[in-house]
Amino acid sequence: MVSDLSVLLTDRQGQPYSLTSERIKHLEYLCESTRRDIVDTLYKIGRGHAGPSLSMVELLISLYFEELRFDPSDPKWPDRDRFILSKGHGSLGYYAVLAQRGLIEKRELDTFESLGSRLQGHVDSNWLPWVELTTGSLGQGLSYAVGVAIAAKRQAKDLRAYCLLGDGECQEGNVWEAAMSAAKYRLDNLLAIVDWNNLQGGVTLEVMPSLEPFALKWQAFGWHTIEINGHDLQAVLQAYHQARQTKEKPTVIIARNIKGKGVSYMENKVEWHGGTVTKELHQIALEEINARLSELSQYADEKYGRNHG
Amino acid sequence: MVSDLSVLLTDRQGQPYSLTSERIKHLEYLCESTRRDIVDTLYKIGRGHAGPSLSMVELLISLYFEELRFDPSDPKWPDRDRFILSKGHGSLGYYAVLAQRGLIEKRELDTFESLGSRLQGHVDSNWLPWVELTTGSLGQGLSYAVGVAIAAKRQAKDLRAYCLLGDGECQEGNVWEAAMSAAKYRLDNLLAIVDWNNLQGGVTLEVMPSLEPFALKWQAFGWHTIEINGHDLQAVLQAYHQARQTKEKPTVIIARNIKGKGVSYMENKVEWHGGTVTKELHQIALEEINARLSELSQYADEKYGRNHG
Amino acid sequence: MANWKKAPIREALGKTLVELGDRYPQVLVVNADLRNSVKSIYFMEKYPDRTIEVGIAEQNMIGVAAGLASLGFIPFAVTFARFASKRAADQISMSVDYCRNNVKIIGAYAGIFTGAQGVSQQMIDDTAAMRAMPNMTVIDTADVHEVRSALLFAAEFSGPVYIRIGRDEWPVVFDETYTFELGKGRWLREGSDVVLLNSGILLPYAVEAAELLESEGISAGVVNMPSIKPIDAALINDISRNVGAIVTLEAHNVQGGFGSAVAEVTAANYPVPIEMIGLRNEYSESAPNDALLEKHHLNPPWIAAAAKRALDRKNRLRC
Amino acid sequence: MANWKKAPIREALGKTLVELGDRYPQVLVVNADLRNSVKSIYFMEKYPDRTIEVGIAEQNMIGVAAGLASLGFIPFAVTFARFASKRAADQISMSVDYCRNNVKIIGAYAGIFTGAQGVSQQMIDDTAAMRAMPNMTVIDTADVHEVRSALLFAAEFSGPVYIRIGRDEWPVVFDETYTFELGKGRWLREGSDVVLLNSGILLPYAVEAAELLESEGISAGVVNMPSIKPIDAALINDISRNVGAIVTLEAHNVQGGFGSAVAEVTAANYPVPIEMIGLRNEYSESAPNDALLEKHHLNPPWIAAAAKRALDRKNRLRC
Ligand SMILES: Cc1ncc(C[n+]2csc(CCOP(=O)(O)OP(=O)(O)O)c2C)c(N)n1
Ligand SMILES: Cc1ncc(C[n+]2csc(CCOP(=O)(O)OP(=O)(O)O)c2C)c(N)n1
Ligand SMILES: [Mg+2]
Ligand SMILES: [Mg+2]
Repeated sequence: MVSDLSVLLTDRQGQPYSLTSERIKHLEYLCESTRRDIVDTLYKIGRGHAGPSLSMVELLISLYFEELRFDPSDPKWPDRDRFILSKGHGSLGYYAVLAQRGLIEKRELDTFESLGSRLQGHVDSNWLPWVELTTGSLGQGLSYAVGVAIAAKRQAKDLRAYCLLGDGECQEGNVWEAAMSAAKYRLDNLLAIVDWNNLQGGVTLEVMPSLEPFALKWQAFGWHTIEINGHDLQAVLQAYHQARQTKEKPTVIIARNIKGKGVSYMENKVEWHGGTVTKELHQIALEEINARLSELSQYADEKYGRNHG
Repeated sequence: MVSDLSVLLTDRQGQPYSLTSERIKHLEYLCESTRRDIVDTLYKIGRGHAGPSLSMVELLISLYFEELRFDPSDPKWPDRDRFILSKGHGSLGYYAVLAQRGLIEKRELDTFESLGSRLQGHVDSNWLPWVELTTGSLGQGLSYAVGVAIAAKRQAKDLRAYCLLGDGECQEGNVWEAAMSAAKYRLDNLLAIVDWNNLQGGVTLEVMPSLEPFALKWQAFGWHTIEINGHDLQAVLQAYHQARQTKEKPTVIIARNIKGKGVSYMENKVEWHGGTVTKELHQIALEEINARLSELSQYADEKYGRNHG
Repeated sequence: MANWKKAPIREALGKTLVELGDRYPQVLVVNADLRNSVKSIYFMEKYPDRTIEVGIAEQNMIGVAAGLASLGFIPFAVTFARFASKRAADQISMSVDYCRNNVKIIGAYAGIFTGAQGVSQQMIDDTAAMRAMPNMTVIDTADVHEVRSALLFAAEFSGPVYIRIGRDEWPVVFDETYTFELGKGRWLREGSDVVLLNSGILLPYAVEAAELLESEGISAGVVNMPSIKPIDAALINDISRNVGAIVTLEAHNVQGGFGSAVAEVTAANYPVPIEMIGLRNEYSESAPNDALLEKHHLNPPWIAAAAKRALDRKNRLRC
Repeated sequence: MANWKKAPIREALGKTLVELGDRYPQVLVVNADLRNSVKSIYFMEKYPDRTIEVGIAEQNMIGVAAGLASLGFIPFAVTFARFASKRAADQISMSVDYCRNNVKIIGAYAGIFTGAQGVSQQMIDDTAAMRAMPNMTVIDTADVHEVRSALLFAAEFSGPVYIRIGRDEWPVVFDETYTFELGKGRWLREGSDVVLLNSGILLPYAVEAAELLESEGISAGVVNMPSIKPIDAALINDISRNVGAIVTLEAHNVQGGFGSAVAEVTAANYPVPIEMIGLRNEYSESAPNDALLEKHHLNPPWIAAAAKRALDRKNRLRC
């Protein structure tokens, strides 16, 4: 049974739209399809950051299918929203989302990390035009996004800057420098999204400096904060919407996520920060994902979505 | 009339002592005497950071006369408390306090910034053994203090690390990296003191990124916070005491100060971040300071103080 | 000896930033709480809406500048050379140099003549770090006119640029007509025994050293080479072939900087003896400029002595 | 061609850190969330109480290490070379190098052979930045034995040290008896026409290139010189005088790095032709090592070709 969720949002054009459960289901389908591409590529190439990629799928699918304003035929359209993947090691997930959205071809995923490929190990603006900034050295993306947002204001452009960070990444002082200046410039056209999966590179979490109380940190640095379950697509879309309504302040969405989400043996396992899958493990992952895909198959059709530029 | 303030504290040796008003007055005398040396040196040399130096006089006099454990005859005594002046441009004030405490000779102040002088423009551990760390590149001192505090714990040494920072300095991301790791290591042997004078290098404060809500920032980073008027010696000493009592957490004292404190035309004037005094201005400063000194002259005697190693 | 007029270098920086503002509407200035020292305050007073102030946060300064550049602005990130080059080195490498973002990084208070404030406000190893980055243009400046001209160049040029700039009152060698040229050195004085090859603020002392040498019967040329990267390999080759002995001058460590860049060119083409004037793998200290010139052997007599050593070696090689 | 055994370099790093822990109670390891990649995880497992973890915060890593050193510990700050050198460059300059604090900075994943992860995990300009600092000892390493020996040296040596270390399975050139010596290069193979002067991970290719050259009748020596700063000027002078043609090799930009350090020495003493093998002022990319070796002309045939160019120039100079 499909029913109207009665959630009325406005899109980036300011048009009201209602978030139906079909639409959510369609997005869920896209997420699972993206996950399949991630694990397939990981298996084929034998390298990649699976955990960090799976963690942010819902955040990115929502961005690229519902939120961001861009021209699918022109990655450099001057008035596009800017999306900066500050956690550049999530490249595999990002490429899979671009492929899902039709901005690159799916078969290009097979070139990941090979000589001359546009799909560099960490997202790279020198190679792939959809990438705004080469990242991979953590902690730099938000400053760039602040620069974009200030520039947009000075040029009276209606574009927005979106920056996705890792939680561990927020240990970098550069992030807090950026946060402070964003508040100062009242950048309500800037949205930071933290893929909070409570894991970073290290083996055990107890030995890492704790980031909690995380929301309080951002508040103390002058930001509006929204905390959500980042795998709940409705919550994600509502948060994007709320961020757009928030004036005079930058907003951060703290998305409480699961590293490795969607592949049981990877979930919440720091071992799957990097690492590769055997044939057997790949099969297990595929079975899990395919099961969900077939459950969702009736929502596969584009007609349930929108914004298919 | 001098009366017991009935404030019972314990010193660094764990001995109880009572903070009498004579004692406070004596410290006040020392502060004013230090201020005189600062403005005299500024006038003689024609260079120096007067505002930043005058701002922190009470904080430093209290530290060097009442709080820090050190051996006046051996700057490198291994078990000494470590004091790191992270705002290294406060060098003039720091040197004047060392001179007041008898750790360097007063006439050495006249060598400030001249070839081969131990009194470098920014405090310099390569030249002057009382300096733990060369600073002047803002934002680095707290990390070093964190290292000291961790090392002391691992060596089961009872020494404490003290770090004095500027408020503007806290815009440096390095400070927040250090703050996060200090909380993680539960460094109750670490005290950060922020000379909050609400001014930094720039001309007007409105254009700077605001640091407020400042206490909230430190709390969100896991610190115990104490806010005081940093020119009130009793408050300063009580805060040092309270910090020593605080367990399992690092403490930060936010000392609400006045940049250029004690010289009327310098107070709260960003112009006096650097800059030099004319003969006339020097006279005005001296008159103001001397007036206070003569009011306090009955407390000049060492007998009112203690800890004169 | 030359009788130099003097002019304060940081004033030239401050005024030229305003001139850039007048000429190019896309030019912005990004400050990190050093407007008073580096004199970008003038720009802020005239163009408050084109000034970005990040506070004492140089990493953010560079990242913000990169973001601003991406929308077509031409941001000048202006601070002390230490903080401009070292405090945000990774940000410069990734977000500016690798990505070729159009950010101009102005390292004021480069070298050691920075108002007797000591090591933390001096910078003697920035050229080494900046010129090792593949896409960076690196320029050192000698006087107020070269400062102005290099800044004008940077605004016109598309791509990352790092400019070293001094601070104090300093001899004026050039005049208003001076024009910086990318990748070009220029003869100030011909000479056939040895050439003094200068980049940056020691230029007047190179000229004085050449005069000294002349008085001793040695023909010393003086070439000024503000463009460290790209470097004028053709001119260096000419000098190597036709003169055969070089003294390099820079207010920088002699390891890794301009002198080293020259040595790379000679080694790759016509190897000749080089003596390097600069900080001899040592830090400086707080002291007046004259005292530092003497302490670090940057004075004309020391330069002349180096020239004689280079010449000696050339002569020995030739027999 | 030599038939190399291979061994994984980062394993050598991880294991040697444990060995250091066993030998020296003062040795600590300071991590910045890369224990798994750089294999300092082994140290942590054995010595959790001697491990400091600062998280992803390299500036703090360096400052904390300096503070730890001040109480007599010997902290090894271990992370990728990019973050070890560039992310905390000002902290290294002020709190470590200038103050001569006894901090050992380990730049793993130096160069370009870092697991196909692209530019942000590679580092091609760290040598330039690090060797320009007056007090820093700078070492590059070629194989697992040199990694081990350099780390042992660093623990014994008093003062700041920076060590470049690779990552992958790599040819083993030395054996257990190998001992790093500060400021010393070493002949691996005599040669009279030209010398291949190597620092770092390209060593096996230097050896192979010398074999190639031999087969063409050219006598090419191979010298390994892990100590970039201080550098073995005496040996370079010998080579310059007695051989007269040099090829330098490094997994680093050819501007400002080891080759440049060699050029400084030759220019200051016996100028000879030098060809430099390394990144030719370019960034690398994500790709398997073999592909990168070829792309950047770091392969034996390219090295041999460079040797012939150097030899040619030497011969032309001599007529
Ligand atoms: C400046 C910097 N330091 C260290 C690294 C190495 N590194 C890559 S991913 C990672 C962990 C990131 O954790 P988090 O930000 O939580 O992202 P997640 O993988 O959980 O999505 C680290 C330390 C880096 N890329 N950049
Ligand atoms: C990393 C760094 N950036 C910039 C400077 C230049 N600078 C010296 S003092 C100062 C202002 C410091 O303000 P604050 O920390 O509030 O100290 P105060 O002078 O008020 O005591 C600045 C920006 C510096 N010394 N270090
Ligand atoms: Mg995470
Ligand atoms: Mg202040």
